[in-house]
Amino acid sequence: MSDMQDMEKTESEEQIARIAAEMRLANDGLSDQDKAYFCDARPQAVEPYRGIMEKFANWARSQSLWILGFGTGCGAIELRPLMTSRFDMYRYGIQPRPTPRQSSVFVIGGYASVKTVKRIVRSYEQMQGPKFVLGLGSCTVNGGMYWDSYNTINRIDYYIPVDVYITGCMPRPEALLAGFNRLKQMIREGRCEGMNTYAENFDWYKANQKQIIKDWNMPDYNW
Amino acid sequence: MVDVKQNSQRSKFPPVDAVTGKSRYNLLSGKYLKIWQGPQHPGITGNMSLELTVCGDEVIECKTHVGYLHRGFEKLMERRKYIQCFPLVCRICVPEPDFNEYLFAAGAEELAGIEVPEKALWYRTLTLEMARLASFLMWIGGQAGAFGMATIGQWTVTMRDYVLDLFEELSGGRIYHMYIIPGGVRSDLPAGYARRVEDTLVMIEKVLKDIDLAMMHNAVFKKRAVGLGVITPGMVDEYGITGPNARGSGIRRDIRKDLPYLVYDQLDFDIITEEGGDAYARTRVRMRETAQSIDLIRQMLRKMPAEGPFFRKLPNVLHWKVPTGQTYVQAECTRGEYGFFMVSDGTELPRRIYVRGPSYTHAVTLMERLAVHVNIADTAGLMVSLHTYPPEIER
Amino acid sequence: MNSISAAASAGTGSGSGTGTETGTGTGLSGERFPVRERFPVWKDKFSLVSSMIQRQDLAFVQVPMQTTVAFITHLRDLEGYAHLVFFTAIDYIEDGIFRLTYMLHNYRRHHDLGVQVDIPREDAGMESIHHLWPHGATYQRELKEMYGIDFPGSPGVDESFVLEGWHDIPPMRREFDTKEYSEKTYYPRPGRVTYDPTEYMKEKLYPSEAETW
Amino acid sequence: MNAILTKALYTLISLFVITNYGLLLGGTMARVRAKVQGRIGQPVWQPYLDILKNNFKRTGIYHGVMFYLGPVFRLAGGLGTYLFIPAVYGSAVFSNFSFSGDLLLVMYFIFFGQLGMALGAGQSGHPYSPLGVSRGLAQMTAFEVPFALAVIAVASQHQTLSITELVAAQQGGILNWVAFTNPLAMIAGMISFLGMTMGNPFSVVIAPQEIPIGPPTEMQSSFLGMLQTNRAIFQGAKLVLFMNLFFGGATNIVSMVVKTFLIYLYTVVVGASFPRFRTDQSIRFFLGVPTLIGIAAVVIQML
Amino acid sequence: MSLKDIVAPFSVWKRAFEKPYTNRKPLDTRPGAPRYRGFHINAVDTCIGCGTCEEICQNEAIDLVPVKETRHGDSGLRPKIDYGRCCWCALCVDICPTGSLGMSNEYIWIDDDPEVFRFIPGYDEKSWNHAELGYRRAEGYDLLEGQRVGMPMLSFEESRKSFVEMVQGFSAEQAKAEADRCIACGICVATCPAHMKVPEYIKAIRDDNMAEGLKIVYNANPLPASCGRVCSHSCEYVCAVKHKGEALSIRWLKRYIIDQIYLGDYQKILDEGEPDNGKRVAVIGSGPGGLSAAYYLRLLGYQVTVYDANERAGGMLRYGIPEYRLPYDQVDKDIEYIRSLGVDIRQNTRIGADVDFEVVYRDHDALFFSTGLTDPYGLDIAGEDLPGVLSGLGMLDDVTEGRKPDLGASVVVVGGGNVAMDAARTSRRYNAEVTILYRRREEDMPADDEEIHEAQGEGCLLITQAIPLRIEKGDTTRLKLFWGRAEMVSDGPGRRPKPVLIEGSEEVIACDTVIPAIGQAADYSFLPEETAARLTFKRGYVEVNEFHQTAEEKIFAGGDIANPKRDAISAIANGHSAAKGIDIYLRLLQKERATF
Repeated sequence: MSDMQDMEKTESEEQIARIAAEMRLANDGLSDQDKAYFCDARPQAVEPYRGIMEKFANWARSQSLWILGFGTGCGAIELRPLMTSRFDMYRYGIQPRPTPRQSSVFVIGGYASVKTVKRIVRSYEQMQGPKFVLGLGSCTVNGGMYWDSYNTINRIDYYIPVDVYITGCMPRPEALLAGFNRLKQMIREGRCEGMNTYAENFDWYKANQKQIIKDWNMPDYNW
Repeated sequence: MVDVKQNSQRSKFPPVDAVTGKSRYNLLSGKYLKIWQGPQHPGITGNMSLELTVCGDEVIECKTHVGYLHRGFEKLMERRKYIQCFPLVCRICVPEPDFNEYLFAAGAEELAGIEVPEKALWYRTLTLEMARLASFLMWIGGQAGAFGMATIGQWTVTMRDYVLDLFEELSGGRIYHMYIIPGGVRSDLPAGYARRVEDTLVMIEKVLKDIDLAMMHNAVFKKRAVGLGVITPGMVDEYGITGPNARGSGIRRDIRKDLPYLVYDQLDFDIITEEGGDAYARTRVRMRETAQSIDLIRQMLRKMPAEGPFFRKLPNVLHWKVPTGQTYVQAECTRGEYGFFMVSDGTELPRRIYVRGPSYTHAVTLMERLAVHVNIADTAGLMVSLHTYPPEIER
Repeated sequence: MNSISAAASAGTGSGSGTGTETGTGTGLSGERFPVRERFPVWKDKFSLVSSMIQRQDLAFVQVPMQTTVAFITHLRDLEGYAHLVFFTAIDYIEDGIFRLTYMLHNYRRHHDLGVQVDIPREDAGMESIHHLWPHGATYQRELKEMYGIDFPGSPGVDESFVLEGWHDIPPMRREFDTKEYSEKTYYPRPGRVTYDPTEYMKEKLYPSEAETW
Repeated sequence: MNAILTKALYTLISLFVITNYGLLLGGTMARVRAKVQGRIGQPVWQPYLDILKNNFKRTGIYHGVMFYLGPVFRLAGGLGTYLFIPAVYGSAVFSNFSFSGDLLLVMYFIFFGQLGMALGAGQSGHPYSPLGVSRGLAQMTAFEVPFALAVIAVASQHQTLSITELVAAQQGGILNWVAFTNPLAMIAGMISFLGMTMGNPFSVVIAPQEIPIGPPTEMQSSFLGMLQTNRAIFQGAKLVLFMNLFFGGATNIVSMVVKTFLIYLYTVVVGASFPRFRTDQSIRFFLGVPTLIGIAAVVIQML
Repeated sequence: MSLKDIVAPFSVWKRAFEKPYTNRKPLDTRPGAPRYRGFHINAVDTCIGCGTCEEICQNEAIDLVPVKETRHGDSGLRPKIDYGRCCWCALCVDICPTGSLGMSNEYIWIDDDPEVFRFIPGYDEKSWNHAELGYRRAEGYDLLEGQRVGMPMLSFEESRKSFVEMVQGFSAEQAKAEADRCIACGICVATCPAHMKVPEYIKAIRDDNMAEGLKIVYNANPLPASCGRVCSHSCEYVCAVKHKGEALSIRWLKRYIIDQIYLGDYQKILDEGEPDNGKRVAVIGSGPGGLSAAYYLRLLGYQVTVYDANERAGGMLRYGIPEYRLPYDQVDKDIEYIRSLGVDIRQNTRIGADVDFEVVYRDHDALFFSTGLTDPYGLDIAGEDLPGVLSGLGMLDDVTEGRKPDLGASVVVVGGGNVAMDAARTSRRYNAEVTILYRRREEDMPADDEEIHEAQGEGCLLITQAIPLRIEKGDTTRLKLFWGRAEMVSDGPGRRPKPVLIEGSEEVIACDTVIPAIGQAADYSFLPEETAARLTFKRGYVEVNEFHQTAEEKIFAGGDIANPKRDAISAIANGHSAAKGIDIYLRLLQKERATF
């Protein structure tokens, strides 16, 4: 299968190493004035606390999920009812937040075009860990109905780590709620270590991102 | 979201002065600031962005960026059979997918010379009006929200959800109904449906009345909306403005009346216009059209034929060849003229399907014109008042 | 018969493609606007190539490249077709042309007129209409990006519109295979196998015969 | 020595109470706001969880020393405001560091936090932050005018700049409240209070739809946690201040709770009913009718 | 700004004193609507794995994977749906010919592993497998056409008067309309003994490309004009569209292609085959098996001689099937084309009588025989030798040769096969009153349904569960047939029940002619004894391998004597595969010779 070969190629050690070597950090080639805008260190994996402390922290995290208000695709339309009176997600400690700095959950609303992936990656990187990603709809799993489109990616987990997938097109608000419940449960169990996965496999993720974003005119890392 | 590096490399915005060859607005002068509104921004409708150059609180240049939702529908449809395009088209516009379904079906039927049973025409009109209602409800919430009145948004989105319940009952899907198929519709109305529609309408009417009081008679709302983004009647043809945006400027244009389609010629309604051409006038037009939509739904439920088929058998859809030809079909959606230009070359696959969304001109050209010299706080409200949905721009 | 003349003949009935014969659309009786009467005038002035009436409120005419913009300006200023509904292209790769379609609407008569013009696919270019309608520039930006048709002088026509960092051939061109591109670029999830019923039953039910068949 | 220790202990208790009270009040009001929107709303204790969550963030970024100091200044402003207002009249524990002339100090502290925040936000480098800061400061300057006029009116009415004395002067029955003895000052003050709490229609500073979300755009993790804690304290302080100024203060915790709740409720009632003004509109608004009322109040006192 | 503008907004607070809109337990209290397009369900036992769902799915979300045993009419494949692709448009449900696919109103499926969202509905254990509610195709909405395009036929009144062909054939529109119903699943291909590429030639009809259609047909069937009329069409019994109502008229469509092309044009369209390779093959019997073998051998470059005992070629196609079903000119059309390729057909040459088997055996490199079943079975009852008792085949033979059979005014045909029906209907055309006696029930009759239907339509009386007892000379009529009623007795599970005579029941029919048509046996008398000894037989059939090679390697056999299906299309398939076998055999032989 040709896809398989392609994939193996991408995952090969050399390629990752090559791309890592080519990788410029954020401040490269910027004027002094512009440099201050970017933090250019690679993301670092952070050890969780130990024992009961982490359990408590995770409980608190799970009870206060702040969604990044970025409707990346049509999935955002079902977030509206969820945020409003009928389903009222506030009562579950979930609320939207306009800036990535303050958000902890990124809901990928379905398909993501290449242009959006670029913004998704940047927004994701700007979020502070621990951060969680919810893949909404079948498009995030395997391309959905845009599987053969030249402008939408097929698998979001190639570009950022995803914690929970909700299938459906569109998933009903209830499915989303159930997805959030699942996410909460996973957070409490300490299984949502997306930020560490991202940091540990940073080169792989970057290599994948660079493969599709042809004009890589963004800093390699910016948080 | 500012991105200095990216901007300096990519965008030629703000535009360069033709005479001096330098930027009209020297960003390094410290007098101007460039900010990006969107795509990750709650004040933007959908996933698009505005690149704004501001001087203090005043926008002096605006450039819209679209394409974040581009899926290449037109390309995809060129490699799908006609029936396979049917699930695809509704995705072009998320809040109001039925217009896509109807127009695709109507275009294919016209090219293939298929007559649709009468009952299907009524059902189609009913879904279109319900979609209009849902879309307007969401818009009202959006407009109120853009000016900071979250309460109204909470109500209307909830009301829209009740309409979605009706859709779910009718078609099996909340958002993407995929109900209007070439040849008719996919199912009959469920038993007792008319009554449940009526119940929902009553509920919505009550809320609309509250909203009228709270929003249209709101000092602060008026202060924000009156005089914002004025579209003069002269701009309407120049910018290709259609729908409530044109009607807000006193132009009597409505495809439902001008080129009646489906059963609109059998329904009793008037074109709603308002004078002023500002965000407030547009809001009034839409509020009144929401009420009109409710009235139309009631009329239809009354006049609809009870018996008869709702679907006319198609040729085998697995290898349905539509005869050579081309056509353009249009309908009045909540935002203006929605149209499908379809070209068939006699094969199983469409040669070209072009989707004309009203937001194409409203959100790009018109927005770039109107956003100049408004307060930066008003860009969101202005954007919403034009009622744009990005997916139909880039498709 | 190539696809274009096929399309033309479907419209004009005779397929001559040169006259102003009008074909049979639907519902010609009770015509809203007798556009048919305008055809000879337009033919004289703007050398109309062909015309067809699709519906009582929709007609298509084809004009040569040279007179297109003049014709459109005429329609806009003098005939009341003041509303540019859309502007797009159709790729007839087998004939080596793009067919541009300017859809104009006359609000007074409630009539749509599709003005079509064939331009060669090689080095595709066309006169700009941004001076007639501001949003013409947006359409032209899109056409440049999606089809690679150039519109010299149109503002921002070289800037990307929808795509960002696109390096391949313009995606709406027929020779661009979106599925192939997608498969090689976006990693479809592996592990899917499918069987064709015919082949599978052959293997199961008559394997030995199938070998030699 | 012992007295100082006792005072310190009382202060800590007072701070602890007001923090929790502020948080719970915030949570409750969110539920009230939800009610008018036709929904149930978040749990009352949600603010605690949010603060906990923010403090448990593993990563955080900073944009320089001032970025650190911004929230600290803000907290200092909040604490400063509160610590110089007697929360409960006559209570040893809740009288805080009230002294004659504290009213001026309090007015200064209300400003102080904002300014510190402005510096911190400015350091963050995000363009929305300075936009928000400029809006916030402009609006603040505007609402300070009727507020100051109201305070002047009240102060001249009772001939004191000590909040404790103001409260003392209002004891002895509901009709002794400034609200009744000097209604114009009360009206001017309460209108500027709307601006001070940054609820609708004066919420443009932190409006999510316009410039998300103004000064705290870049604030995250424990910075945000600190800001939220401060917001609770600050909110409590402001409520207590207005209660003391116009509504006769409180002689016990219960009456404090009731009064502050109602004052808060007033902002919520207005907030849920109106959209927000643009900055220029709100400045014009504050410098219009409320200022005139304030001037009238002062003039009446002067006469 | 009026006072109202300031006061009115506070009216929103009315809402605070009403019941909230919020659904307190949305997850428990809001199941999907009764028509909700939720997760898929599939009745795996009803499903036939035709793959139409895969075909229509624009997302390529559906794979067909093996789940069950493959049978005729059931590919054993079942749809596996990738929920990373699905868009819940339910077109697969709409088009499913069997109606097995549906949707439940379940809609929550959440997982942290993206690989799990693929499942086989109905087969994999899922909570929604037995959901009652959910999307189903609505009554009155159908994407597939379940009704056949009516075939223009002579009315029974007219048809029973003459031997004019009853089925008149499709017009172009009708053929296209019928071809349009095809869903191209290909299940028929496996069922067809000759494995004709049915969907492909049906597509050729849709595309109006008859030449292409002819090529496809001739790839697997050199007697299409005949087969297009009298094929037993097992394909139509498994046609996926049949589950929607009526199967496609595959047979008539094949006939349509052939009818559109003149014999003279065949040569322009079809492949002429390989040049002569100098090897000679003999074919004994010019029935469908023999002709098919001859055709394909000829295409492979062999020089073929066909020996046939009858006056004209065609075997059972000509002699066993009456003209109103298969006009002789159509048989001729097929045979003429084969002859025109250079196949030498020697009529009136009976092996053993006119030419010696040994000679044929010696003179040719290989030999294929498909001599068919020519010996009719007797009834084994008393009075069978009486004048007026004719064999079915014999009578049809006579009619073909142009001799008018002596039938009298009333005829009783015994048997339920196609020969019985043909005999009955032929008799009817000689104005005889016809009664058909059959031992079992009507649904057990081996004859085609249409034949039974048409026989009855033409006025033949069918008596089932009737066992002939004896024949006696009649009083007024020539004969009297005594028969008894039978009851169906179960013969153990899985086997069809057998008729058992009800003791004491006896009825009588007065008639002039009794035509037993209860089957035939093969006649191997032409084989010399030592050759016969080298072959193996089993229950009357010649035993052959998959290439229809007998125990004697040079001799191949096919047709009714070598396969139990006993129909023309199987014989054609046998001929084809024997031709391949002979080719392989002779090439191998050549190789061996070259190496030694």
